[in-house]
Amino acid sequence: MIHTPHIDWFSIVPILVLLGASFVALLSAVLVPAAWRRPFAVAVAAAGSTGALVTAVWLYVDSANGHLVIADAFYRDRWTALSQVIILAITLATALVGAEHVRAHESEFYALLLASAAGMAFFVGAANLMTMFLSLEWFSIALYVMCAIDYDVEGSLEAGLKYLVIGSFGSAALLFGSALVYGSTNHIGFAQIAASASSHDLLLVLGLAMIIAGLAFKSSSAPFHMWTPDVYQGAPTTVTAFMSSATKVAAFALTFRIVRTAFPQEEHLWSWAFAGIAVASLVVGNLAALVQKDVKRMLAYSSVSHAGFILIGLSAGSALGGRALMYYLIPYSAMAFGSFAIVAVRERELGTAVTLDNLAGFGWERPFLGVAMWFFMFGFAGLPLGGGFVGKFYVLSAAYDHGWTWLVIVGVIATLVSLYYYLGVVRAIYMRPSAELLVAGGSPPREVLLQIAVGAAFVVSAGSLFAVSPLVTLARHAASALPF
Amino acid sequence: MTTSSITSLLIWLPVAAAIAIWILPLSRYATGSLAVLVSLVEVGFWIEQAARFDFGKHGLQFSQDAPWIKDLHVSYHVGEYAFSLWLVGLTVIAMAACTGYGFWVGRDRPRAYFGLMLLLTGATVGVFVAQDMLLFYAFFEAMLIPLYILIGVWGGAGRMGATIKLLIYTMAGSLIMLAAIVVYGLKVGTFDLVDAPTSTSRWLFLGFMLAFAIKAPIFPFHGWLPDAYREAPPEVTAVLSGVIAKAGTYGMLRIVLTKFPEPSSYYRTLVLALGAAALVYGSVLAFRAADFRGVVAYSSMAQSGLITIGLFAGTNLGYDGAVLQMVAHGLVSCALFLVAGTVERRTTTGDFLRLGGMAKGRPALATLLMTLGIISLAVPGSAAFAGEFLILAGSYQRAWWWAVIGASGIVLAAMYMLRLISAVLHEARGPSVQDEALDLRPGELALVVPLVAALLVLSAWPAGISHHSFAGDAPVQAVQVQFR
Amino acid sequence: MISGAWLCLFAPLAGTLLILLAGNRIPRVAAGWISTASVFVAFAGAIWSFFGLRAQSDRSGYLSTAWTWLQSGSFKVGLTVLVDPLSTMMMLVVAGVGGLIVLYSIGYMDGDDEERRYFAYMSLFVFSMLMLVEGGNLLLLLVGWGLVGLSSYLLIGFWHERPSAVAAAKKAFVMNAIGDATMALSFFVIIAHSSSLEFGTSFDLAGSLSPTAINLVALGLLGGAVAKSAQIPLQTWLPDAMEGPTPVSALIHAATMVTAGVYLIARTHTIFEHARTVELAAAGLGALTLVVAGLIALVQTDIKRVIAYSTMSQIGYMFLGVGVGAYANGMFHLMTHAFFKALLFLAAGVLIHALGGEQDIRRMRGIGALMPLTRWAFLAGALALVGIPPFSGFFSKDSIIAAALHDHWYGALLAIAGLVGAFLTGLYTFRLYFLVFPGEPSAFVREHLHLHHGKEGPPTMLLPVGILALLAVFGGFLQFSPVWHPLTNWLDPVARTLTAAEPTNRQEAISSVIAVALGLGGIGLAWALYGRGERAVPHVAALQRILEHKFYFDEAYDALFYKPAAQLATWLRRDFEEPVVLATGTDLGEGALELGEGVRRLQTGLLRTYVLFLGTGLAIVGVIFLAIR
Amino acid sequence: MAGPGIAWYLGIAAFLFGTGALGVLVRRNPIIVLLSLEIMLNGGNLALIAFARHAGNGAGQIFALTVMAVAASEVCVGLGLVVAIHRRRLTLDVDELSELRG
Repeated sequence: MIHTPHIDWFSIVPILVLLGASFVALLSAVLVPAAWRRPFAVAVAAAGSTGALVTAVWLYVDSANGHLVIADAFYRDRWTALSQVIILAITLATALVGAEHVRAHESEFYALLLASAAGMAFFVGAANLMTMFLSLEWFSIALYVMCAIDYDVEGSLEAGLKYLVIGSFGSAALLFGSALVYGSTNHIGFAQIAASASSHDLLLVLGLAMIIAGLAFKSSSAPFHMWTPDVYQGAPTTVTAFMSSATKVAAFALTFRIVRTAFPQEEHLWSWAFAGIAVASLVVGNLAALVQKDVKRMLAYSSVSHAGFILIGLSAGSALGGRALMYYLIPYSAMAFGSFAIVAVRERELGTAVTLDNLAGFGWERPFLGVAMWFFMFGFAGLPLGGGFVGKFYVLSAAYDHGWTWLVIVGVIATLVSLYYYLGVVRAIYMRPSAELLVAGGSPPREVLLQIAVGAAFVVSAGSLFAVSPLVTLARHAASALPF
Repeated sequence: MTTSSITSLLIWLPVAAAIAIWILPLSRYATGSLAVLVSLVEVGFWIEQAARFDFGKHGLQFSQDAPWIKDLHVSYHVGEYAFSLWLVGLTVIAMAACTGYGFWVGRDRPRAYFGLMLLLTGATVGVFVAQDMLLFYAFFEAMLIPLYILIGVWGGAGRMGATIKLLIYTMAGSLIMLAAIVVYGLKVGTFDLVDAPTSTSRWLFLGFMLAFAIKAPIFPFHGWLPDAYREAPPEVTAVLSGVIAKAGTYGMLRIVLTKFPEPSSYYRTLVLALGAAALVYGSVLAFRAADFRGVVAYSSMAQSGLITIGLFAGTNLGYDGAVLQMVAHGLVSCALFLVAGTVERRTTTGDFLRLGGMAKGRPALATLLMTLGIISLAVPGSAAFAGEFLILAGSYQRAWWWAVIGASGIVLAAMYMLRLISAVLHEARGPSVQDEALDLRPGELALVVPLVAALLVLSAWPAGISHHSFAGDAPVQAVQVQFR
Repeated sequence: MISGAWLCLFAPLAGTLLILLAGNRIPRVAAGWISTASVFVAFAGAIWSFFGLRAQSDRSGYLSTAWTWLQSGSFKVGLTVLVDPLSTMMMLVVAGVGGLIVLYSIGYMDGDDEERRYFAYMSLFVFSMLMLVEGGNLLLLLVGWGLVGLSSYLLIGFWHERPSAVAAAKKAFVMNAIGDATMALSFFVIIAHSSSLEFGTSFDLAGSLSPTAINLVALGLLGGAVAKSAQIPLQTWLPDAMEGPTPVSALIHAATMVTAGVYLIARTHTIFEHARTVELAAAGLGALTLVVAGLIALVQTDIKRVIAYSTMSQIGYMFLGVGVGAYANGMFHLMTHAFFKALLFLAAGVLIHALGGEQDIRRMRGIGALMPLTRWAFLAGALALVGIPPFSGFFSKDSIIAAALHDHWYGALLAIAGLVGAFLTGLYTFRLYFLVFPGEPSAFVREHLHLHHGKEGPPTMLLPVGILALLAVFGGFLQFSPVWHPLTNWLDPVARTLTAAEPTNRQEAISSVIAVALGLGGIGLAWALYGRGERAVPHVAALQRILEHKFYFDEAYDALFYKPAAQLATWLRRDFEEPVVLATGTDLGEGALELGEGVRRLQTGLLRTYVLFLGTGLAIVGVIFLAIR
Repeated sequence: MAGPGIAWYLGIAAFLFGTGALGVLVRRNPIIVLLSLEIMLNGGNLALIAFARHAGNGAGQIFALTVMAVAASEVCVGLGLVVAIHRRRLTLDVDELSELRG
């Protein structure tokens, strides 16, 4: 007889909920009359992500001592749970923003959104190379389609295809790397790999290199970032908001897990690799962002540079690094999402791409969103106006703790450079005489849901400055699930 | 309310008021009067505090300590020493006057404006009372945020460039300081300024010193100064030179000299030389500056140099004089810039070629400007004179040539200040001076006269500060034991 | 006694504040009376403390501290007044003469539209001057020192629409600031050794200091004295200071402030005696100044400038006196000089007032006939100035020359200078007198003279002139060394004359005779040259140009200090501040932007480039791993 | 019976992967690009299966199966996009897709 593995259904409830919701949303395309479709889809998405969120929180509370479930394919621990919480919160926010900003194929959009969220939720818990690859493709494919969902907009299509081709290239690298690692260790489970790895094995080392490249691609770190600006700019802004925040969380959470769990003996390799990639990302991201006029593109490059910052913490590889990483992701994803959402608003007002020039006067026309944007930008720049400041402080501390003062200096200089373009945005929204506005949608729409989402992001990024200790405690518990 | 919570109140009351102003839909008038009221309440609280302050007692007073980032031993630790008390006093008084000025001239977009002014008040007070390095840094940076927008939105024609310069320059310094803080804090295991032991690292010394040298500014780190002082709205310039600049010299006293005794003595000659350079160079340029603000701007640079000399002389007289001079010059330059503002409002220019002859028929303006001018050129008997005398007497005990250079600075001060006075008040009427340009109005008098009165009181009793700045009035010893 | 001193000090300040706060609420003339009253109250206070002190058996001095003004650690300076013979004497002179001159101003300034400001300044000056002379420690002395400089600045520049007045005011202030600075420096030396600026401790310290240190201290003080008293080399501000209203010239630039240097040396003579070289240098400077100033006075055509130069020259005498150690004589001459010089200025003021502001002596000829009172007053002053017995100048000046005579060859040299000075004094003073007063009134005078209701001036002006004339005539009898010398005895406790400066009776007699003879000679020559008024200035081409350029001091300073400084400033601004300091940041920023452009160009938008980068990155990571595994 | 050693399989797998990569780099027709991507993935698959055989556990084979499924869905999406592009444009050339750059 075939004995099936015991399955801890509860550990994957969030994922199941999301998939269910996704299914319902998809069905609504055919079962719900067009008039009702959007509200319905939005409701389903919101409900689904909320439900998943709640269960994820529950899982966090309930998984104090992490362990493997489902034939050792999936980790049920707080690292997984916390990452899921962040991702699902972003999903919920995306659903709210989408309610106003997704004008066509709502059902499909939400189905894909939930599906990719589910993929990410699974990805962060993946326990072996196969589930990792599977879930990676799972959310990636969904994202490819989401990028291209406005297929009557040329940029959207181009973004979709670019993302797909390069993404698949990255996944192929990841796959081949996994194969090599498997060949070198005869195992695909992270834990066993660590157990039976010999860090002098050619295959293993090459495999590690390719895996790192594949993951670095997902987290859009230089020099694997090239797709980022184009895709972020081309994709519908709602999608960009989702990608820029959620994808990063997933990618970094998994990256840290795999290097800690599967390749602890190779730390001397990957910590250097991450440090190098970090420096590359900081340099490329910041310098390129300096000269951008298109705000979405600028933010894309800024996300590259932030990948660099997170990698600084990651390269430390210590428990402090883990905390730093997790803590950093919370305000960062909030600010990234929020800023893109605000860009979406402006885009809709103007009916054209948002540039530094046509942002002029925005801050005075839309006080709340203006203040929020101001806030996010200064937060990005690491001014003590939000968690971004403490996050930077944390990763730098981790780097120093690891004995890499030079990395601290690099990070500091990078921050200084980044200041210029972040301030540029603030200058644009407040200090430029507001130009002739050709508002597309007449008077600016109220967009209550979006404002709620932005408000939430605002609260998170601001709160994370004051409530550092609680958040860090969460992060510590999460990181304690990993072997150090 | 316990006495020790006054300190926190001084920080957070204006912040809260700022948020209230941003949220509540108040009228222009209500907003302004609320802001002014709050800043007056601040003064009241400070007086309360000064009354309760025990100048004989060693160690921190009115202190509050709460964990902020537990696992890195960062805490919200605020409190006051005698000299911080004086600087807080300077802050609240100057900010009250400047907020009042903003109200008087009726800045447009009042809610944004007054909110930011209050935010600035809170942040600046925070700098002077923070007893934790990271907290200090946070406030140190937080000052820039409102400044950036205040100058950028309400400033003059060249404000864009000025603001960017100001921020990049000062951030360059303070980010290096952040790196230093991270390294120092993690090395000694705490970020608490009171507990942290001294360090002998010259790199760390330089890291901190650079930040303060730029903020003060002393030669040759003043690249941001002329533009910022010229483009900012007068009341903001007043705050900049009167209060913000003092944060730099305060930092030297509180952190650099206290925590880095060996490096301080190693680099003493260098710093003294830079201070002297700032004094002479600033004075010489002030003598050639073509406009009102230019003169006062360079003269405040010269004063910062003088204060630096007093601090790094490392003698009792030097320290006492430096603290006295910080307050005296803070008040005088604040008042001078406000007067500059009133002059510019009447003549639309600060250019000496277009000014002149304003004394005729404007007794109040003439008397006030004359009084301020002669105080700031340190005519014997004035508070500024007392400060400079102590500083130079102290620096003489270090080495005679510092005193000689300083004395020459006094002569130069006489030259540029008299030039300023006569260029504005005396000789033939300038082309931009209309006959109908009024004398100072009651509102303006109500703002400037209190500052002048404070200066006169201080001139009558400089010992009030010079003798009450360090426990037992033994500064050298106090610095040695790190004020504990 | 002490309360008298406090009253004396603060009455004028009260007057200032009163006028300042009252503002337009009181009529102009009221301001004048408030000021006058305040100064006379001060005078009363001075008298009070004088008699108070006189009643004491021990007159070495009484201190009284109101509160600690400045303190840092053990260094402590109180707001202290000192009542001792020296300070009381100065208080009497300052407040007395000051009171008369302020009273005079009521008439003189009548109708000026900023009278209130003027009188506020006057009271402020008297306060500052009293602070200077009463200050119970060196720092307070410096405070008063600076404040008189300030009020002199304010009053010289009182007519601030006149560029020349403003320039003169600035010049005066800056030159005095130099003096203040050197004084401050010398104080730093004292503080460094005794961490105190009390007179007592400082003077005790003087003995124990190293020669270098004590000489530096003395030099610093001398610098202050020279600047304040317009002695060479810091004399150039005084003539320009005549831009101020005439009463100001009388009070500040003749009677009181400019003589503060003499007071300073007398006050700190202990220090100077330990640095005897410096003290004698002071005497030398005095001698030099008195001759040079006397020469320059010969060619001046502005009535006030002539008197101004004579002031410089007379202060030269005082420096000579206190320099050689005859403090009492120096102070005595200070007092008499205050009388007759104030008189001369006020009399000149009457003329100027009557002629509607005209100051050129070449146009005033023959005014004496129309203004007899003024003429006699001026003549009295002139004779006192030249030192013709029995006028006051005779008693004080000749005793100084005699005192100098005692001290070997150097003293002899000084004495000769003094005698030459006596001759010059006679010459220039009576050149002035003969040019202005005798003879037929000139056309200009007839045309411009407007008398005050048929009188030469309002009573407020004539009364002080009268009183001062009496003082100038009889003030000298206060002391006739060696016959009787109450002043010397009075000052004895605080400023005992050095034995080196106590002339024998023979010396006294000889010097007096010669001096008077020379003085008369000067007068005679003046009569010969100018008596008939053909010409106003001597025709000695070469010498004349030098004199008219005041020995090129101004030009020299301009070329040596001002021009280079201005040049440096411009150069720094153009070649350092702008290109280096201000530009660096911007340049770095632009550099970063260019780099950014470079990176941007890498982002071709071509899919295949991206893949290429991805591949390359992958390759690099792999290779490195293989390398360092 | 002794077949070729694991090295051979790995070599071929690497060769496939390289070929695919090269194809993505040099070819401009999106369809061929997708094809090359498939070749890369199959290189990975071959390696997996070879190692599975070598190691004697089934993990690699299962992995390969999932990869095939994933690859299939991926290429579907890809082709869908290509079609969409074709609808809007005539030329099928990835180098034409360079609106977004800089």
